Amino acid sequence: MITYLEAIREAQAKALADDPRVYIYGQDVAEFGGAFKATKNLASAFPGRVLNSPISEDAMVGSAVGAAIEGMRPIVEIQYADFSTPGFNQIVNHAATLYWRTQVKCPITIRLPSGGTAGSGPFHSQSMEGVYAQYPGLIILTPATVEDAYSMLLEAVAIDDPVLFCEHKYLYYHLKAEGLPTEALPVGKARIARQGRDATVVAYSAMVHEALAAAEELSADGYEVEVVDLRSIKPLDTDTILASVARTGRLLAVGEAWPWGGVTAEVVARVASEGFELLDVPPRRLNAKNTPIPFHPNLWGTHRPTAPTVARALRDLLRL
Amino acid sequence: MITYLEAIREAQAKALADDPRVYIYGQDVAEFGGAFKATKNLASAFPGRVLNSPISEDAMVGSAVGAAIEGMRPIVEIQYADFSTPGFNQIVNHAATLYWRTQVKCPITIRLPSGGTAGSGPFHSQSMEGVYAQYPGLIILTPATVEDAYSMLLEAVAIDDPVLFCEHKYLYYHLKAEGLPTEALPVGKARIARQGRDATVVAYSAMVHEALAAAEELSADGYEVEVVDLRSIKPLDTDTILASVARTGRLLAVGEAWPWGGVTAEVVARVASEGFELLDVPPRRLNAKNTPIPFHPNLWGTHRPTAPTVARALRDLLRL
Amino acid sequence: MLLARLLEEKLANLYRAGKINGGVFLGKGQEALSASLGMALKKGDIFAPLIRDQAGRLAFGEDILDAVRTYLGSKLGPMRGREGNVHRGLPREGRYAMISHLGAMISAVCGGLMARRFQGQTGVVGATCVGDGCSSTGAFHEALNLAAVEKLPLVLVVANNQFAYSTPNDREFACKNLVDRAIGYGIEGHTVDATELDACLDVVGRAVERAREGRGPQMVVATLLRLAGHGEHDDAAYIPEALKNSPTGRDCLKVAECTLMERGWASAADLEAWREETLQQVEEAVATVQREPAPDPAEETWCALSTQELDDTFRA
Amino acid sequence: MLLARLLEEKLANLYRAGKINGGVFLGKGQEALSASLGMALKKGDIFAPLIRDQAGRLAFGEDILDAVRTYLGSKLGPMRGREGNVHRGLPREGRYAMISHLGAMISAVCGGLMARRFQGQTGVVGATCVGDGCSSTGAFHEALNLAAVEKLPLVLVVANNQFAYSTPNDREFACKNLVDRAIGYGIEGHTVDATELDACLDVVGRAVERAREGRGPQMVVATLLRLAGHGEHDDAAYIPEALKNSPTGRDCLKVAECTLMERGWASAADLEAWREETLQQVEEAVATVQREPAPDPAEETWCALSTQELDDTFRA
Ligand SMILES: Cc1ncc(C[n+]2csc(CCOP(=O)(O)OP(=O)(O)O)c2C)c(N)n1
Ligand SMILES: Cc1ncc(C[n+]2csc(CCOP(=O)(O)OP(=O)(O)O)c2C)c(N)n1
Ligand SMILES: [Mg+2]
Ligand SMILES: [Mg+2]
Repeated sequence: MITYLEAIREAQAKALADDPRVYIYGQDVAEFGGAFKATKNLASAFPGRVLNSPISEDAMVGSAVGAAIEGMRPIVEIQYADFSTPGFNQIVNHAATLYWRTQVKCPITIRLPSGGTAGSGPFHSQSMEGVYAQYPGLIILTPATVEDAYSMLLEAVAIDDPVLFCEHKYLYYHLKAEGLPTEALPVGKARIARQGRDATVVAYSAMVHEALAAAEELSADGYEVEVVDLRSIKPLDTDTILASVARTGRLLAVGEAWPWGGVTAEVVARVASEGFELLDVPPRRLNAKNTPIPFHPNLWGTHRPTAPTVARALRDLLRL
Repeated sequence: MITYLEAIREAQAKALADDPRVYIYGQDVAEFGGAFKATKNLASAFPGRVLNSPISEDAMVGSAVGAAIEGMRPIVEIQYADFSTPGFNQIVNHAATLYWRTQVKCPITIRLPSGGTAGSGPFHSQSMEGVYAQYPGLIILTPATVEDAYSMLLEAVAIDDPVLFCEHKYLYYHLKAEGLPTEALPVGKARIARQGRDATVVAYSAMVHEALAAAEELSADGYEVEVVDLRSIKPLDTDTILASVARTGRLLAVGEAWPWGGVTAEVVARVASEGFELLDVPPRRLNAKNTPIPFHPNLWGTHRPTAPTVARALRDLLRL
Repeated sequence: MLLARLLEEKLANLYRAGKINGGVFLGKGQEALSASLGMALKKGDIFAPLIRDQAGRLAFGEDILDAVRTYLGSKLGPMRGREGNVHRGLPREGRYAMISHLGAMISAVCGGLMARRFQGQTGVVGATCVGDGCSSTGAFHEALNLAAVEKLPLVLVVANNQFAYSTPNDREFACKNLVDRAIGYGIEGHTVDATELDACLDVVGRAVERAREGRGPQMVVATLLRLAGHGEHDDAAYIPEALKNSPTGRDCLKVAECTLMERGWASAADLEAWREETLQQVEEAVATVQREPAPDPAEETWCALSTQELDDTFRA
Repeated sequence: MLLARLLEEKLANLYRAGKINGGVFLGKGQEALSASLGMALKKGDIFAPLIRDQAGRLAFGEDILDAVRTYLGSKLGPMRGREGNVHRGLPREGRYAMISHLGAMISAVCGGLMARRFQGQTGVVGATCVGDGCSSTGAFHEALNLAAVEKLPLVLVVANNQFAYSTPNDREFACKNLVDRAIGYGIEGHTVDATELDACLDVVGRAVERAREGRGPQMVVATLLRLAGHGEHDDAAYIPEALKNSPTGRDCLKVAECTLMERGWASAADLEAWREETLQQVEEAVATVQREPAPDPAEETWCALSTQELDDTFRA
């Protein structure tokens, strides 16, 4: 059995082994193996290629841009996605614009341990994918399975553009698979995580599992809900979403991020624009509540969408 | 005659005169009067209350949070909205969360000279309102008229929460009014900038004027297009938008920002969710192109939506 | 100091017993330094403590219940369950509530001091503590420079506890002593061996005094060792034995107790009695809080704005 | 130096004639410093010039056409009309293209040098220039500290031209001389009077040499005055006459010409002839570029990704 977190570690080990241009840079990633142990043993297995950085997110990303210019393929670990804000400028204005401005490629992978866990509070729980997605020049991956964590991270390192790899902390230990995948969908393709005919839930990352649990619950009542796992939110696989809505006529977009804008707005807006006639009833969104992410598990459990609230939203949608 | 820029200056003069808790902090805002002269003469008129800051956007905003805790009402001028990125962390994680965490109010106004002008290029042209809008705890104003520039800035300073005041550089000199307004709509209310029956364009900031020009053009063909000026994008006045769509049955959302997410996605998603049955045809979006903002006016004129492209999108929409 | 130590030991026990959500971060070994700062500050001053400042918080007037309630997520705590562990404060009483982003609080204290200046208050000091790792952040730099330009009465205590999480000093900075940074900001710098309470009281006390007298920002760089993991989840196996056994690795509390006894100011029996008494206080606080209600999602406004009518609520 | 000066004067004229979109930013008075850096660098080194580095760019091998094309927005320029004025470069030739955000290029150069080290290259130097104002950014701090920790062969030239836009030094920093910052990073610092070409060649040259020899990051703080507005839209009325007339206010180009004549290395007639020749070169470049096509929106891919098939295109 291999966990989501181990898959991330294995993908990095393979990337380092396969390509001498790859190195890892981040706080505590060397001997210590990172705050979450995602780089455990890599420093000793690949001497000189897994380096501790100072607590300097701006310089960490800026240096990765320079290294990319010179032909390297850096992996930058940000300790928590929330701490990417001091590096925000280098991500959105330097890495994201380099190729367009200079025609020099910028193959950087920035790993962002994302999303909430019980007790992690306002500054260790954020889901920033929708914020970054607004910027041209970035690719944003949001793996929901152990297999995707592995194969998409390998793909991220291989892609010639800056990739934000939003790995979900809640899935790190919770999610296990039999082994590493041997084949995978390419980046840019969404996956039908569960087939259904009555409604489509579009979700990504940890929310895929809440959606699957909700679908299971509704299945007991005779409803078959289709769950689309976006896998990457930029690019966003509109075709797969539209095809699903064409089958079901009903859409619920679920995201763990805040309600204004973000993935659920983009999904609903695209379906409304491009698949209006496919919709039998108004599309719906379910997001986190519009406050910072609370510390106490009681509050946190209400703040984020969960299987019960997804199921409730689906019942409403199915009743329409 | 008073320009949009002068209105901003006048509002700040009035805020300083009316309330001793107000001060202005920013690069070159003192004797020099700011890069755009939005604080011209204020330093001498209000000695000690208009201070030059070092080039330290993080500390500028961070210090404003501290000053707000102690009861002040700072106005922070960021030289260009694009340069708010080094201050991003303090804005989204400190200012925006303060009240929710501590119940201490955070009445900060951050002025963001926003949007493109010919020749200003990728880093002096950005429209970041949609990025900030994803965060709870912020209010985001996007005035499109001289009157709103004045009255909404005064309101921004009076509001007990952090406000990002996205003033548009293109409107600074282009837009003139007879005088300062004596009354105004409150923040949170959108304005029907032009009445119509055939389609609704939802726009904000500089795009309102492109939309109005497009509406004028279509009027020659007998179409009457309604233009909704959002005025504030957070809060977003869904009621006024829905009421307009109820009248017209057709929606085009126009924004100067990039196409993924942002204001147009939020507007379309809300209308699709809450006003689905009001729509006669699929809603449409028109945004800037999905690249950094080009320097050359030729390219810039194609990158951003303009009256002709809005008109074309409207014709498509009306033909449906 | 003693209260802080025993309180934190109790919290660590609760953590190990699975009774605390999220992390527990100890200031073990940093109490002398932190307490010295808290004691040097007066009511009306501003203090933005960081993760290892339980002692300073208490010395500056934090109620022990504030800490316990925040860790245990009591609804009655200052953060009402919205925030946990070290992320607490009562800004109205001069105790700013830290955000996690390292370095972010320094400029907030600067702004607080600017406000006091605007308001005509004099003799106010603003203080905050950071670690060696925080010195690498851009926020640290911008704020210290701003303080220097504005000549603010800021006291910045840098607790060089040799590690930033697992990262040793040599991967964090390359100057001999972080106090050398003071020169580059044009502010006064001081060093102290933070295993010695006397030295801390003296150096930190003087730094606060100087700030209060209008000599501008003061930077105190303290040398010590973190005598715990980064958080209680961390066994800190990366800290070399030699360092633990070096003078830097001494426990300031034990050193202080020895000094008290050497000077004849307290006997072993006195110390034991204090400990008992203090432990009692801790146990009572925990017992009290454990009976308190958890936050109730139904009672939350779920609104981040103080101007609730401007909240962007969603109907769908 | 002379070419840079005359080129920029021409660009300023074009700006005044309304022939340039966006701003024009001159390095007037900074040519000796900038050129010294460009000359000290070798092919294979990395150079990230900033706004006032026309001279250094030319010395490091930038074609004069690159500058003119970028300013005039020629489709044939290195930025193809996408970027303007000083935002240009050819990273593949070691000339990084600056983004506007001050301080951002320093860490990029650090990363370039880390890459070269990974690749086993030795004897490479990476250099970049910033202004006094940039020293207040968090980016400046994080990058210099990173360079120091990694002991990178970085040369950072700080051109203290007394103003950051309109903001004088005393509102930007409080140390005596910015070179004092070097101590706090644990790197070598140097100062130079940048009105003197000889001194610049010497000090900057030695700094580059030291970096190349493996002595770690080198910081050169140069004193001079910006002899122009921030950009050509700015009359710089805020610069005091006394400063203009002080030694700091001298024009490095005039000083260099005098030196040449004093030493008998060139006569007034020689200088005049060089000037004529150089002017000719500038005029030709401008004439060439003025005949070149502007960028055509229809030819743009409107895609920011190199992996075009992953572009998030919109059908609606
Ligand atoms: C900007 C930012 N990046 C990363 C982190 C994650 N983090 C939390 S504490 C810590 C180490 C801090 O070390 P130091 O400043 O020396 O303080 P100490 O824990 O030793 O007291 C890190 C990296 C953070 N909080 N903020
Ligand atoms: C982060 C950031 N904030 C603000 C600006 C706007 N800005 C451009 S140049 C400048 C002044 C720079 O002064 P200095 O660093 O001394 O360089 P100089 O212009 O004097 O050469 C400012 C404030 C910017 N480019 N980047
Ligand atoms: Mg430390
Ligand atoms: Mg300068």
